[in-house]
Amino acid sequence: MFAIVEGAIDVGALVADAQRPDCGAIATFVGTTRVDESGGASVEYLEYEAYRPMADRKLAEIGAEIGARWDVGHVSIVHRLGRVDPGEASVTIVVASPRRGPAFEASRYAIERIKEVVPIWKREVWSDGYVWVG
Amino acid sequence: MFAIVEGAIDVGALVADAQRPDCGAIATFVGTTRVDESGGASVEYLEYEAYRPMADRKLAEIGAEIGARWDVGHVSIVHRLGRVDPGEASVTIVVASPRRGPAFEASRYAIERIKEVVPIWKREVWSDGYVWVG
Amino acid sequence: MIKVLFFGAAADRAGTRETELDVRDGATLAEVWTLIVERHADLAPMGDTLAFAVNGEYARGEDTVSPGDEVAVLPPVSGG
Amino acid sequence: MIKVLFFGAAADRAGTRETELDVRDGATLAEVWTLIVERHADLAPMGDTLAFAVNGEYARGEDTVSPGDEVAVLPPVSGG
Repeated sequence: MFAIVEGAIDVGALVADAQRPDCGAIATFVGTTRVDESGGASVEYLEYEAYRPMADRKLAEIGAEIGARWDVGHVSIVHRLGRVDPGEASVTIVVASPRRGPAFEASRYAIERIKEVVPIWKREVWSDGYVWVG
Repeated sequence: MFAIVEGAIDVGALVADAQRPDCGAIATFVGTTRVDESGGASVEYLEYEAYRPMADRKLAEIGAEIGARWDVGHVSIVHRLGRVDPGEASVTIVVASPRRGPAFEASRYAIERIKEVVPIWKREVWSDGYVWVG
Repeated sequence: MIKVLFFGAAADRAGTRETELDVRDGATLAEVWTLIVERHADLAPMGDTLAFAVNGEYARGEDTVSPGDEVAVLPPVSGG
Repeated sequence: MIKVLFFGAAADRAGTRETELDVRDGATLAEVWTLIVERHADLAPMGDTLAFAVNGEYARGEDTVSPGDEVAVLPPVSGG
């Protein structure tokens, strides 16, 4: 499943969807809003926007790249748009494979590719304005 | 949280527990019962046993090793005992870190170490008997 | 006419998220960019960092556009 | 007396999960293993693959045991 959503991501449900009798390993990556409070002032939340439907299609393409490169039984990538508060999930990747090596490698590959090719942007929103990241 | 449990593992709850404002990445590994049906006959389920409380302590030691080696905000490892049916989770590892590199590396390290040092054994149960793995 | 979409910091600098541009059939993306900067001068400093898409797929400066195409101006992506 | 615990395939071969053994104070684990095999001969072929724990921590053949200790006979682990 490759999706761009506006609301909270149900990570447990995505992992449950990946559980299959022919796979022994599920590697999951969840990206969450991180706030660096060391400097005093801090980010209040992140806000994401996407160029759709290109972004949706790029997520599915990453899934196809993974399927061509590794022995996987299930891949899902869900990215959230809009406001994402500290600690909340902005992206979730779930890969099931017969063996753990491909599951780990493919989930890592997915997040690196998302950060390279998927037309999604985030801005850090502060109490007095915002800053685009990237 | 480091635990050995007898019933189903709630992966979603473990990930939720790991979500923190000071971390931007959560890497999760779920080991599931895999059935290879290519040969006709197949495993009906796996059954796990442990030497406790040594196994519990070893899980916590792996958590301490991870904390000494990587910048992580949260580590949990839960291993299930008893019968685990195809597709069900036998072990779940959740690592939250400010950055994704340490999260991926530490979650991989945890499963490799579990397979090296934690006194847990599984047997494949077939319709006509069982075989210890390892 | 082609449609031009702006995202992220590029939308802020353009002062809009969407505009239309009259370009000759077969114009290159590089020529389109020149027209865009004429109309939205604040975008000029971003030029080297930007990527472009035509009809939802990445395209390069030498690629051409046709009437009805959708051109997207894409700052460095920062999803994840 | 020491307590001896068997796990996994070792429990099957020993025919029990737990037994007690009378060993001299300061006996090495290697000596304990010899006593175990005398009583549970089917375990002998597993010898090279086994690990041992004393009171819940991995121990080696030259380590010693004392009365009241718990010795665990551990086949190659296969958790995960």
